[in-house]
Amino acid sequence: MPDDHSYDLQFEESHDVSARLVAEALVVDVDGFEGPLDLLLTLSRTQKVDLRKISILNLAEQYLAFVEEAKRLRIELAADYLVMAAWLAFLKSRLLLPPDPTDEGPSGEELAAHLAFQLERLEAMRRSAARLMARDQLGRDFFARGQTEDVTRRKTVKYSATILDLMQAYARVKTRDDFEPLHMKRRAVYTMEQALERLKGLIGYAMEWADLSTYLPEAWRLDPKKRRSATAATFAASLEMVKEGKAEIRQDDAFAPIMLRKKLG
Amino acid sequence: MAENRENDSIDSLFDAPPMAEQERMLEAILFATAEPQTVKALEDRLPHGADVKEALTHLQKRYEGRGVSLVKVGDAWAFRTAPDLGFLMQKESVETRKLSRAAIETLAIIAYHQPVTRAEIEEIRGVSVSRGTLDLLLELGWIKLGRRKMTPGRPVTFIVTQDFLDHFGLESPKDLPGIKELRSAGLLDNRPPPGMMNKDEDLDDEDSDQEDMFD
Amino acid sequence: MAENRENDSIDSLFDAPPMAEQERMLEAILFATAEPQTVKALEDRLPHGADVKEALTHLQKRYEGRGVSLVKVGDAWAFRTAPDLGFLMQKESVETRKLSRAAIETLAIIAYHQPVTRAEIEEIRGVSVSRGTLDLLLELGWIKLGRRKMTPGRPVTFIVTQDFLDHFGLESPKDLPGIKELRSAGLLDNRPPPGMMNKDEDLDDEDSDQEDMFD
Repeated sequence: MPDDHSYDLQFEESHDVSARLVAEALVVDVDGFEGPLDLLLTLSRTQKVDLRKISILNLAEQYLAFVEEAKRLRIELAADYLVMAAWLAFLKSRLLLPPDPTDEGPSGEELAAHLAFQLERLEAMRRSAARLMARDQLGRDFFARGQTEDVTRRKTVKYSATILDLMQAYARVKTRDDFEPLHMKRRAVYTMEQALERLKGLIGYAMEWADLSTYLPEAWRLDPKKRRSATAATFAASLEMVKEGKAEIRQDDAFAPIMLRKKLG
Repeated sequence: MAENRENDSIDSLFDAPPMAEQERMLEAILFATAEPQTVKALEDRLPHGADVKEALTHLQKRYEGRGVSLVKVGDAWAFRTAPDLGFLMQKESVETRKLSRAAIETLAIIAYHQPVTRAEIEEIRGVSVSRGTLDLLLELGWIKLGRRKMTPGRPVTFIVTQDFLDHFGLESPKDLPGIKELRSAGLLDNRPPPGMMNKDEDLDDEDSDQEDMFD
Repeated sequence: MAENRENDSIDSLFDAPPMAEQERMLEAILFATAEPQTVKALEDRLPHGADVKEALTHLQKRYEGRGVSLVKVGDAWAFRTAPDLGFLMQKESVETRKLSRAAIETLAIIAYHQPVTRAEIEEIRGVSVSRGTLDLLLELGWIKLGRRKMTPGRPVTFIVTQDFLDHFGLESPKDLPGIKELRSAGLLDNRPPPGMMNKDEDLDDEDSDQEDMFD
């Protein structure tokens, strides 16, 4: 970690009476802080130096004194303040004791540098927030157009169809005649065999629940008589398919549409 | 003399801002206000001593021939889009849609069987043809009314138009391939499982919600 | 020669209108709306071949020092009244909700550090960020979700919006006050606590993301 923050490693026995006084004043108002980092930032101001030159050791001392003071005054501190106190006590010992070569963790200097960085960054963000809010603001210092004119939207729909679409459509219509004359001639009876045949062909595609009525052959949908026959046959056929384990059927309520789909899995 | 000068300087403390500044102020106010502003209202907003009428005249001149102009609306003033640019305030969009299955089938039947009545189309398709489908095709200019059939009720017939031929690149309706050709082209045998191609298309056949489809 | 002339006249049929006319058109469009319009949207509305960027530059120059000015907001443009005339617009000014200190700081952190995760905001402020604070900023339309971080758990990030830029009169996040100094001082670095170096592989993510945060 690049060490571009200097901090004081010398334990200053002469630590500020004024800092103590500040700490005591702070204790009374502990609720006014947004947490340990905020408190540390406030304490650091008592050092009256550039945050980059702050003595972290000194700051740790101040903080611990603050916590002591709070204890003495029997002020209940939130857990995170105590966690910070414990951590700063640890940091303090790291900074004061000669480094243990067998210790793998980060050095006291590294930890201190990071804390200094955090404080400087928080301070910078607070300053930036203030500068941001001090800017001219829309609706307060400058304004948008008051009488806007609505843009009217005109949508033109263009239909596309190719000669192939046309021919396929005609083929579809004609094929219906070719392949389904039997139904016409045998009048309004659609057999279960026919329905089963049809459903077997279709069910493979029926991944989603779909109304039973959508499985009726087109030619059998409109005429009520034909529709009734086809519905009955298709329903019977669908039960057959369910029995065979090829389809699933459900009806959410009495008289609700009967839904059918392929047996999944 | 000295006294005079003193008076001048005192006066100037209360002087209205220069005309150019008054113009700027009016410009900003008229831009930001939601309603046209009367001269009176503008005078109330501008510093004391401002000559609103004159400033408005200057401002109006400045916007002459621009994309917006300063206009008098009753006894109030407002910025408005220059009349010749009104077309910019319309957003046009073109959306291409595929004809519904019902529409393309109806169109195909008309093309192959013209002149054909609505009842005949229904007979061929095996389902009823909604008014909406025919209206759409009429609106597209692809079909038109032919002569009435000499059958009871003298029903109207439909035929395809020159536009239809142009759109599909046909010289005459006789150029449409016949059933045999369709079959040999494989178009008759590749019948998709009915109702499984596309759920929406399938629903079209009921024609009930035909209208909604084109909103 | 004759051929050339013919080509010329055909070309001119499709020519964009003269620059002055393009400028008028943009003026009309931008006057008609309160929302900043992207260059793309403006291009869509102007005749084919128009050079929107150039026309905008001309238009901006034309309004320099006027009561309204043409400002750039992200990749969009809008007319706004000159800030020095705000005092005339007391009637128009909208009472904005007073933001809490937590909300203001959170907003600033998102603006300066974007894209930034909730955990990173908390790390910077040293306290947890309440759901309500982020909700409020989202509701104001000043922040939105950015893409997820490529770190374990793929946490969502927050970035500021065009509305944010518009509100604070910023052309781009690069124009945030003091951002250059903060960056060169390393205060916008994502510096993990010592001993946690390996965990954060998104370190170099930070700066590269800054550029394209408004896509």
